[in-house]
Amino acid sequence: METSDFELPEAERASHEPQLVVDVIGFEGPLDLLLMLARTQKVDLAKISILALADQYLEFIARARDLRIEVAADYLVMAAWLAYLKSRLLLPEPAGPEEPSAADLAADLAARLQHLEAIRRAGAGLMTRDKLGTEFFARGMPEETDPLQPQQFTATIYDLLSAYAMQRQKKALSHHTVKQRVVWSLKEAREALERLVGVSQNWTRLDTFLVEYLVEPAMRTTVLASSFSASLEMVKEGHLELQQESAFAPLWLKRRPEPRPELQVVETKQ
Amino acid sequence: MTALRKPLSIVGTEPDAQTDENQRVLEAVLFAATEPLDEALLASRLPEGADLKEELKKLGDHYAARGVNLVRVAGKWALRTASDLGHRIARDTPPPKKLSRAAIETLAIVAYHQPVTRAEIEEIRGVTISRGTLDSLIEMGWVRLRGRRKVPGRPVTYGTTEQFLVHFGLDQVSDLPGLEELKGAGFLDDRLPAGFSVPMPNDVSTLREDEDPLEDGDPELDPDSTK
Amino acid sequence: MTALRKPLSIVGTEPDAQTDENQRVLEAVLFAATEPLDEALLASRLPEGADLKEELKKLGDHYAARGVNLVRVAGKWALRTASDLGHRIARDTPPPKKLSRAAIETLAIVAYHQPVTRAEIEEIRGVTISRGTLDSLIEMGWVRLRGRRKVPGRPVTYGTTEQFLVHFGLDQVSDLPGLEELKGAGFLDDRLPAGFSVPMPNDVSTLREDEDPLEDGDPELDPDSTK
Repeated sequence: METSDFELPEAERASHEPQLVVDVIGFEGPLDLLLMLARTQKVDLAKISILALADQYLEFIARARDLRIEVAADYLVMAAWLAYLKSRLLLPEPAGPEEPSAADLAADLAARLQHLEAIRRAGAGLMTRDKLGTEFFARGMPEETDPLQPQQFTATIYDLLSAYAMQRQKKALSHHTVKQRVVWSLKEAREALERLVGVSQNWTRLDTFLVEYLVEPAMRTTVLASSFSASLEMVKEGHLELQQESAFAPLWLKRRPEPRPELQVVETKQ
Repeated sequence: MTALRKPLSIVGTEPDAQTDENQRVLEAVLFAATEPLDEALLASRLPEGADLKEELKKLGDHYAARGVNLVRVAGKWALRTASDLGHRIARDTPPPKKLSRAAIETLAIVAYHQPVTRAEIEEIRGVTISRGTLDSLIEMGWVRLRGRRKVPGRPVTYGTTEQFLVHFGLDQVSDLPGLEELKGAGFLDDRLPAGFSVPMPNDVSTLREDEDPLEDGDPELDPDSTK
Repeated sequence: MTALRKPLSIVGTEPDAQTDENQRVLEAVLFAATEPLDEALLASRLPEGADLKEELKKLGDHYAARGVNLVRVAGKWALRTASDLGHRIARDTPPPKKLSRAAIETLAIVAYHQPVTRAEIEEIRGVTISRGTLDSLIEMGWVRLRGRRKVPGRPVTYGTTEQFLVHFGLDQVSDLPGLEELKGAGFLDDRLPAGFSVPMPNDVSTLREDEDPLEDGDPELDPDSTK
């Protein structure tokens, strides 16, 4: 895929659907941006330098911020993650308990980029196939094989009622617009992280990075405080584990593992 | 796509190949056409100077003994299955198709809100409905045109048919569940604002006092009655 | 109707004529249908003992070089115009809308990774997908809801439809372009929970062992199943 694909005007790329994520930079998310940056390294994606990539990305985001372009939160979460990863790659500090190596994290990210690239190629390949109604055509004038019985349609009373209820309900509830949040909660940031770089079941301490990238400098103290209480909340709900080696030492966080799917299966069979 | 298609080596200038290409184009155009095609259109698909009559005759000859024939209808041309084979394909009634979501949603609104105009349906759905959606519901025999609303623009009012009741196993349209029943069955949830109501459906044929009868031949010629 | 149809003299018992008759019937049945037909149906149109495979091969050969071809899609058989003639056929219908990039990628992920959940699609793309993207693919008839994954939250699983295969002229999902590349790079089986690894996309209707059926009418009422 050519770089020019990434420079399609907004109107063209969004022709078919309302874009949910307002994305001022014009990329389809942080991975898309990373992929484009990776291409500028002009090497096989498998041999990409994640450290150089992190630098390029952070520079890009810093420039966008200097230009006072509003950067969607997903991009900032990725920036925080890359800043964290970069620090790990540069300073092999003694890892926290059970922490995956920085090289593993970098390799995971490279694999995700390759996957996205492969899917894009596959999608492009699909679209270049001969398609019904464009390159080839079906019988245009179906012959009525039994003139008394044209195409029959079915629908159940259930379809009818659920279609009706759904529409009325959608309309009735659509007036309740949710006010846009100014600051992401730590929890939201973590959910975005999971989507962006996969679920880490291991101890990490990237909250300082998240705070740095997600909020304006002036708000850092208050956000740090509230995200700290948010993490306490998550600990209480059993989603998170917290660890601190000594007073004022960095906080380590770990997502509580979800019940394994295999166990779930066993349960449902009983 | 290519399972049985052999690679073609088309030599554009060689006379025979040219003829074959013309046959191929004619055949493809006629196959894909939704209506019989006139000769002007067919000629426009062939290279300049091609002898359409001759090509049609050749195509006709090719198909004459086959299961599909080239036929002339109303001065135009079409490919049709050979009429002696009618009984061999007649069992081929297509399996019943599921209604599209747009159709089922429109039908549901007509059922509950009848007599209802297109503009009212669109207001409830929050999207414009293509003319085809209502048309196909009418064609299926589930929706009918009732009359015209006595308001500016005189939009057509729609309602359901007896066939609709038969298909959905309803004795009468007022058997459709109301607000409480819909809630009880889990179709609607409890977050609904106060004042939310579900109309009592009514499909009696007598026009309501805000409806006028349709004029003769009115129904179909009416693309913008609701605009 | 019969302008160019020559009278046929069918001699039912003579072997050659019998064969031709089978060809004629197959041709007529396939021709009359807009949808691909399965072999069971085709066989039911031929006399007992007829060799359907052989007849299809013969019909395919007959059509291979013509403007209409016999093709195999979604495991069924259909007549389609030759794809090199697409530009010559230009129907009146407006050209199909171009899919957005989000829609193409989502479709590709569903096709290659099916059965797949929304969260998995988002993970691969690295962005949340708007509900509209999947909805419109479903409305186009290319993507369907399969069931629910047996994991916490019981997210809906998505897969492709027969219509998807038909549209892209694929006989089966394992014919998807570039499949080998994805498989070779190990991208096709790493998102599945341990113990459920299936290295190929799979659109068979039977649910996998890590899938539950959808409840009745489940599909639409489910805005946040994957959260």
